[in-house]
Amino acid sequence: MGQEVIEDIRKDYVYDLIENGKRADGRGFLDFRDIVVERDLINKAEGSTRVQIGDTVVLVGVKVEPGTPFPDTPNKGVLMTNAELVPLASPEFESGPPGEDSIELARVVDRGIRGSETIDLEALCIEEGEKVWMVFIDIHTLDNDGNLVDAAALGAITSLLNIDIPYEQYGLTGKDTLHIRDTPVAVTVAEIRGNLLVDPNVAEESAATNKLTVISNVDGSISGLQKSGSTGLTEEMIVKMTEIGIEKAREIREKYLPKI
Amino acid sequence: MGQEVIEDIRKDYVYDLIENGKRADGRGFLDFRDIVVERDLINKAEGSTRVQIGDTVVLVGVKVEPGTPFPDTPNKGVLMTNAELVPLASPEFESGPPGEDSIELARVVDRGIRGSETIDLEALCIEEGEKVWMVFIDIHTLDNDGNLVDAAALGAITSLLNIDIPYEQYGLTGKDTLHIRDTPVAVTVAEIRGNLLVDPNVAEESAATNKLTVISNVDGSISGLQKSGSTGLTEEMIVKMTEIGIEKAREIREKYLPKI
Amino acid sequence: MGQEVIEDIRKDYVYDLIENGKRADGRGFLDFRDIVVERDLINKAEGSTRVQIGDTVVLVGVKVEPGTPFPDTPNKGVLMTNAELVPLASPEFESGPPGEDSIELARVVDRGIRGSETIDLEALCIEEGEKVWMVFIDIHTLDNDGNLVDAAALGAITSLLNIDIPYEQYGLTGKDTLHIRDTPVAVTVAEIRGNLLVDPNVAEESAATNKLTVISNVDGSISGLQKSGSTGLTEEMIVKMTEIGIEKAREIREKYLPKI
Amino acid sequence: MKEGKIELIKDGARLSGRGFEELRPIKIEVGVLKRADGSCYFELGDNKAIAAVYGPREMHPRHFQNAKRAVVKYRYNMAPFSVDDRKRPGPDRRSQEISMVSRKALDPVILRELYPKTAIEVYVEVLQSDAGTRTAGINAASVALADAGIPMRDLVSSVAIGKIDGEVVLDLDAKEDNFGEADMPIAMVARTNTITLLQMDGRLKKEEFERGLKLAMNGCRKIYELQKAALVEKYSKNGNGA
Amino acid sequence: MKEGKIELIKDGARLSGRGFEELRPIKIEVGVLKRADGSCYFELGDNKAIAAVYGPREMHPRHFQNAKRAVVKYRYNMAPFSVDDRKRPGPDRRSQEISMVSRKALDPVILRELYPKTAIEVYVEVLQSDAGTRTAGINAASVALADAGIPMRDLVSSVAIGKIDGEVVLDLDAKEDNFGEADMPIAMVARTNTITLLQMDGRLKKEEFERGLKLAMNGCRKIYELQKAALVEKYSKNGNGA
Amino acid sequence: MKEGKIELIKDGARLSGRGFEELRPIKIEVGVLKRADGSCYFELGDNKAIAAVYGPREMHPRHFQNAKRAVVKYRYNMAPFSVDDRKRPGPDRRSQEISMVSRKALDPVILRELYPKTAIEVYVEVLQSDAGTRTAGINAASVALADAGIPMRDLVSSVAIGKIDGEVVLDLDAKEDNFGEADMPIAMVARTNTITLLQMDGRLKKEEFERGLKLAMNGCRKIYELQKAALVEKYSKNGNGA
Repeated sequence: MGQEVIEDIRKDYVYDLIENGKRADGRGFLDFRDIVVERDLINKAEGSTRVQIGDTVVLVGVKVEPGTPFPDTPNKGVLMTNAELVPLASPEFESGPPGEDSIELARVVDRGIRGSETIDLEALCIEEGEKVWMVFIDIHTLDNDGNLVDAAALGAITSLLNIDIPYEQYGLTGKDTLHIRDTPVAVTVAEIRGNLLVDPNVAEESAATNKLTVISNVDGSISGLQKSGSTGLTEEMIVKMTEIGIEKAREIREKYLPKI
Repeated sequence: MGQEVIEDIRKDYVYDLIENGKRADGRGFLDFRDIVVERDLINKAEGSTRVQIGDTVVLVGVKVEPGTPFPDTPNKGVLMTNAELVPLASPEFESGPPGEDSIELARVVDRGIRGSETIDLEALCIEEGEKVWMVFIDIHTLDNDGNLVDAAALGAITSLLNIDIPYEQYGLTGKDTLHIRDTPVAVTVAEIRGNLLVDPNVAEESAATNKLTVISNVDGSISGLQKSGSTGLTEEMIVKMTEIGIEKAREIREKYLPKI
Repeated sequence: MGQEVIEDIRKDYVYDLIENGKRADGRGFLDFRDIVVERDLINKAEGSTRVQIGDTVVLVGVKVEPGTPFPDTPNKGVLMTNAELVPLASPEFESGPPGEDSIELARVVDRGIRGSETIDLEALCIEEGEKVWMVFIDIHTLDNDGNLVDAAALGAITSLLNIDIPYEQYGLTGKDTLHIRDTPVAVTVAEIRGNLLVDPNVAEESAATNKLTVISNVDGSISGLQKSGSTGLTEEMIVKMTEIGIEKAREIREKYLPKI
Repeated sequence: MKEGKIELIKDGARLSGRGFEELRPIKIEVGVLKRADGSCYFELGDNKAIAAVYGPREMHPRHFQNAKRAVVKYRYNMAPFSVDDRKRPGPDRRSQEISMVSRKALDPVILRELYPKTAIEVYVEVLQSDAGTRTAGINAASVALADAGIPMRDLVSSVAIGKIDGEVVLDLDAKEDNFGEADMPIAMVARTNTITLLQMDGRLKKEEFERGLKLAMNGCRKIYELQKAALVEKYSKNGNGA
Repeated sequence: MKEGKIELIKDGARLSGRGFEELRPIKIEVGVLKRADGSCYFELGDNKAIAAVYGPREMHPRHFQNAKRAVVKYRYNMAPFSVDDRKRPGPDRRSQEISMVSRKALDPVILRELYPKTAIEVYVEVLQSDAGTRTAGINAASVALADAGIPMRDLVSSVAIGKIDGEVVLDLDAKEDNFGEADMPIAMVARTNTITLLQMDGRLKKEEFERGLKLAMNGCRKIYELQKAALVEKYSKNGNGA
Repeated sequence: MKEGKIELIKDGARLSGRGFEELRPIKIEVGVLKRADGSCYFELGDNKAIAAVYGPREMHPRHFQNAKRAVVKYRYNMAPFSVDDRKRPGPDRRSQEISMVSRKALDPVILRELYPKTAIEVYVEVLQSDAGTRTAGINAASVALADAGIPMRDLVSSVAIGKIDGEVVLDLDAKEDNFGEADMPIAMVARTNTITLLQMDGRLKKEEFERGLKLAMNGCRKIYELQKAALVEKYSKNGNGA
C-alpha cells in the first residue's frame, strides 16, 4: 500500500520533469548517461566486460567449452545466453529460478547476436555431430539503475571480441580466435507521455508506458526488436523510436567498439 | 466456505436424481454419453485422436522417436505415458508440475496398455542395448466434464493403431508399423449411494463415494484396475462393477475400434 | 508463539541441570548415551548399518555401482554422500528437497571420509576416463533425539567396511573388496553456558550456544571439523573441544570398530 | 532461422503458392469449451491453437493481488506432440517469454480497473505448431476474452511478417521461418492502430522493417475482421446478436 | 512384470517353497520410534517398512485446511539403498501414486471429522524392498495410526495376489512379481469386509480376478489378526491392556 | 584437495613467493553499489567478491518472521564465469552449505534484537574464484553490513590456513588448495578473539591444527585492520569521520 503511494509520487516527479523537457540528472532526452567499458577483468573467462551506464553496472563473462552439438545442427557451435538478476543488484530482485524479466533480458541479448549472425557458428565445429565449441554468455547484473539490456548487450559483444578459443586447455589441437562478423548494439527508447528518451534510469523505466529495444548493426540494419510496456505504440512512434535506436547505436559503436 | 456450500447443494441434487433412478442428462445408469472419436488431427504426431465423451474432450498424441533402452531391458522399446491436466480444461486444474491426479491418469492408462501387452516392445529394438524406439503417449485434456480416464484410454489405444514407425525421418533404414496385439478399453463405474453407473460426469464424480476403473481386453480378460474414492466397496459390489466394466468395454470396442 | 514459550522453558530446564553439573538422563558431561551398532540389515545394499545412540536412530546404506568418472579425475572412483532428514524421524523435519541441515549433515560426513582418504578411490577405476565404481553413502534418519552427525558418521564408516565390489552383478570380471585405510569417527561437543558436553540430545542441542563436530582418525589426526551454533568460541575452548573429540573418538573406535 | 540454404521463392511465388501479402487460411471457432468462461479455437495454416479464459476470479496467492485492477495471467503451452521432436512437458524459457509478451499484448485492451484484486486467466494450448504460434495464441485469446464477457476496449489481432529470399512477406510458415532471414511478430489494436507487441528476430534493413510493419498491420486488420465475424456468428446463432 | 521367462512354479510349489495361499513371514513391532506420535515396523518377507504418524496437528499451509475434518497426508518413500539399483532420493511418479492410493485406503477408517482444520500425517519409509512394499506400508501405517491414538473405525490390512505360471497365488515376492503375469494389491477393512484399495497390473481372466480377490481378502484377514496381536502385545506390556 | 602430486614448496618458499604466514594481496572498496543499502568489494589475491546488504526490511513470507529479532539471510553465489569450468547458474549443495555457515559466522555480531520481525539480507557474488571465496565473502559481507549502518558488536574477519608439503601456511591459493593436504577456514570477531566459523577439510595432526588455528587468528587480525581502514577511508572521504 505505502509502497504504491511512493511509487506514484516517484512517477509524478518523472512526469513533471519530462513535461518540462527535463530529466532528473540534467540529461537531454536523447543522451545516454556516462558509459564506462572495462575489458578482461575476469581471468577465468575467455572474455569478460564490465559495463557501467550511469549507476547501472553489468558484468558479462563469456566461457568457451567443448560440448555436443544439437541434433538438427550437427556442424554448428552452440550459443547459450543466460542472465541472472541477482538480488545483490536491486531491492526488487529476488533469489530463485530465473523470472520472466531475466529470461527476457537473456533472450533479447541472444537474439541480437544470433539475428546479426555475429558469431560464425559453423567455424565452431570440432567434429561433426560429435563435438563443437559452446559459447556461454553469462550476464551478471551488479547494480540496477535501469536499462540493463543496453548495458548487457554492450557487455556481450565487447566480451566476444578477441577471444582465443581454448584448444589447449581441453587437450585439443588447433589455434583460432572466435570469428566475429558484426557488432550489434542495443538501444532502448522509452516513451513517457508522448516523449521519447533513450537510456531510461530505473525511475524513468517505471514511469514509462512503453519501451522499445532496438538492436542494430554496422550496416544500419536491425537485428532485434523487443517492445515492452503496458500500452500500445503507433506506427509513427515506432518508426521514430527505431530511427533513434539506430542512430544512437552508431554513436555507441564508434565510441566503444572497434571496427570489424 | 461458499464453495463448500455450493458443492454440497450440487451433490444433493445428484443424490436426489440417482435415488429416483435418474441422471441429470436423462441417461440410464449404464449408458455412456455420446462418444465421438476423431483420428489423425495432428500432423506432427505419428498417431493422434480426439475423444469426446459428452462434454469431456481429450486429445491424445503418440510420438515415436529413437532413444536409449533401459539398462535392464536392452532389447525392448520404451513406452512412456504422460498426462497434463492443463488449466485450460477446468477451473479446478492448476498450472505447475503434475499433481497426483494427472500422475494417476497417466499411470492407469499406461498400465492398461502395458498389462495387456498391447505393444510388442521387443519389435521396437533397433540395436540391442544401444537404440530402440520410444513410444510417447501424451494425454492432453481439453475440457473436463468427468471421466477423463475412459476418454484418455480410448484416445491412447486409437492413436496407437496404424502407426508407421518413422525410420526415414531419423535417417534409419527400415519400414514397419507399430505392432498392436490387443485393444484395451477402460470403463469407469461409479458407486453413488449403492447405485452403480458408468461414465460419471463431473458432478457425479464429486458425488460418487467410489469409482472403479476396469480396463479389459478383446478376450474379456482384465488388464488394469484402479479404485478411487474415499470409502470402501464390498466384494459383491466390486465383482458387479467389474462385470459392468467388461461388458461396456466390449460395446465400446465393437463400435469404435477395429478388429485386431 | 506458544511454541517459543515452551522452547524457552525447555532450554531453562537444560540450563538449570547443566549449571548443577547434571544432565536429564543422569549421564556425565563426557559420556555418550548407549550406542548400538547393527550391520548388514539391508540385503540390497553392499553395506548397511543401523546406529542407535540413545533414542537417536540412523540407518546408513552403501551402494556400489559402475558409473562415469568426473572429467578432472578420470582414474578415480566417485564418492557421493547424501542425507535425508525424512519427516518420519522428527516433528521438525519436513518433506521436500534437502534443506540446509540435511546438506550439512551429508557434507560433514563426506568430508570426514574424504579428508582421511579412507576410501582408496584410485583402486575404484575400471577403465580410465570411461568407467569407475561409484560409492553412494545414503544416510536415512529414523528417529532424531539429537546428535545425528555422530550416529551418521559411525554408520557410514561401519557400512564401508568389508564391502565386496559387485563386479558380477554388473557383468564385469574382477573380484575385490573396498579398500579402507582409516576409520574416521565423529564426536560432537556442545558448549552450554561454558560447559562442554558430548553427544547432546535434542533438548541439549537446542539449548547449546555452540557445537563443534570433530572427526578424527586412527593416528589421532583430525580429518574434519564443523562448528555450528550462533555465538563464538574462544581458542582455548576450541582446543579443549578438539581434545575431547579426539579422545572420545578413540574410545568409540576401540569399542565399535575393527582394527584396520 | 537460417539453417542452411533452400529456395523459398520460385518464379516470384512462395512455395505454398501464397502471394507475398497473403495470410494462411484461418479458421476461428468461438466457445468451443464447456468448462471455460470463454474459449476460442484458432487455426492459422497448420497451426492449431486453443484459448480458454477463466475469471475474473479470486487471485491466489493474495500476496499477488493488485488493489487497483485485475491481474492478467497468460500461459502459453505447447502440447508435447505439437512439434517435430517431442517437447518435454512443462514451461521452458521460450514459452515463459511468449507468455509474458502475449500478456502485455492484451493488457492494454482489458478494462482491468473494473475488477480490482481479481485474476483474469488466459490459457493457450498449442496443439499443432507450424511457425506463428504466438500470434495464433494471441488471436485466440483475444476472442476467448470477448467470449468470456470480459470488458475490453477492442480486440487484439496478431500476425508476423518475415523476410525470405530477400522479400518481405506476410505470415511465415515453418519452412519459411526455418530458412528465412527474419521474422517479426506484431499484435495490434485495430481500431486505434496501436501496436501492443513487437518483436524481431533475424536481420532487416530499415526500409524493410518499415515496409514489414505496414504489411503486418494490414494483416492484423484482416484478422480483426475474421475475429469479429466469428464472434458475430456465435452470438447471432445464440440469438442475442453482436 | 513379464521380463523374459523363468519357471516360477516347480512340481506344484513356489520357488520359495510357499503354498499358493501362503503369506510370507510377517513381523510387526509397535511403537518403535520415540519422536513420532505413533509408529510401526512391518516386515513382509524381505520387505522392511516403517511407518510414523504425527498429529492431529495444525495444518500448514492454512489454505489446505478443511473446515469439517482432518486432512490425512501420506508420504510413501523409498530409501535410496532399498532397491537393487540405487534410487535417486525424492518423490517420483510411482511413489506419488502409491502415496495417494495408500492415503485413500486409510481415509475411510479414520474419524477425521473429530479433528477439523488439522493434519494427520503418515510417513512410510521403505528400507528394503522385495515386491509388496505398498501393502507393507499400509499395514504399518494402519498400526501406527492406532499406536498414535488416532480414533479409527477399524484397522486396514493389505496384501497382493498375483498370477504366476498360470496360477493365482497370494503375496508375490520380487522374483514372482518380475516374471509373473499379474499383480493385484488390495486393502481391506476386515470387520466390514470392505475394500479400500484395489489396483491391478498385468492380465487376469475374470474368474482369476474373482478368485484372486477372495484370496487377497483372506490374506488381509490373516494380517489383521497379526496387527491386532501386535497392538495387544504392546499395550499389555505397557500394562494398560487392549 | 590432493589431486595427484605437485611440489608446492620449493627451497623453503611457496610457489607464489609468499611467506608461510603471509596473506595474499587484499583490496577493499566500501559502498561500491548504488541500489544496495551497504556494499563492499573484496579482492583476496585472485578472488573477487562483492557483497550487498539490504535491510532491515519486512520479512517475507511472514511465516518466517521472528518475533524477537531480525532474521539474517545470507546467499553466497558464484557467477557462472568465475571458475575454470562454467558453473551452472543457481544454488548447489556446496553454495547452500557455505551460505549457512557464513550466516552463522556473522549472526553473533549483529544486534538482531533491535529489529524484530525484519530480515537483514546479505548477498555475496563471487566474480572470480581462486580458493578462499567463502572467507572473502564473509569479509566483504561484514564490511557491507557496517556500510549499511546495521548495528554490530564488531566486524567479523575470515581467512583459511592450510597444509602444503607438510607445512602449515596461511591463506591457500587455488593451486595450494588443489594439491595440498588440508584447508581450514575460520572467521573471528577480532576484538573478543572469538571464532564464529570453523571448518576443516583434509588431515591435520593435533599440533598442526593448534598451530594453524593461531596462524589463522593472526591472519584475521590483519584483515580486521584492513577492513577498519577501508571503512575509515570511506567515511572520512564522505566527511563524517569514523
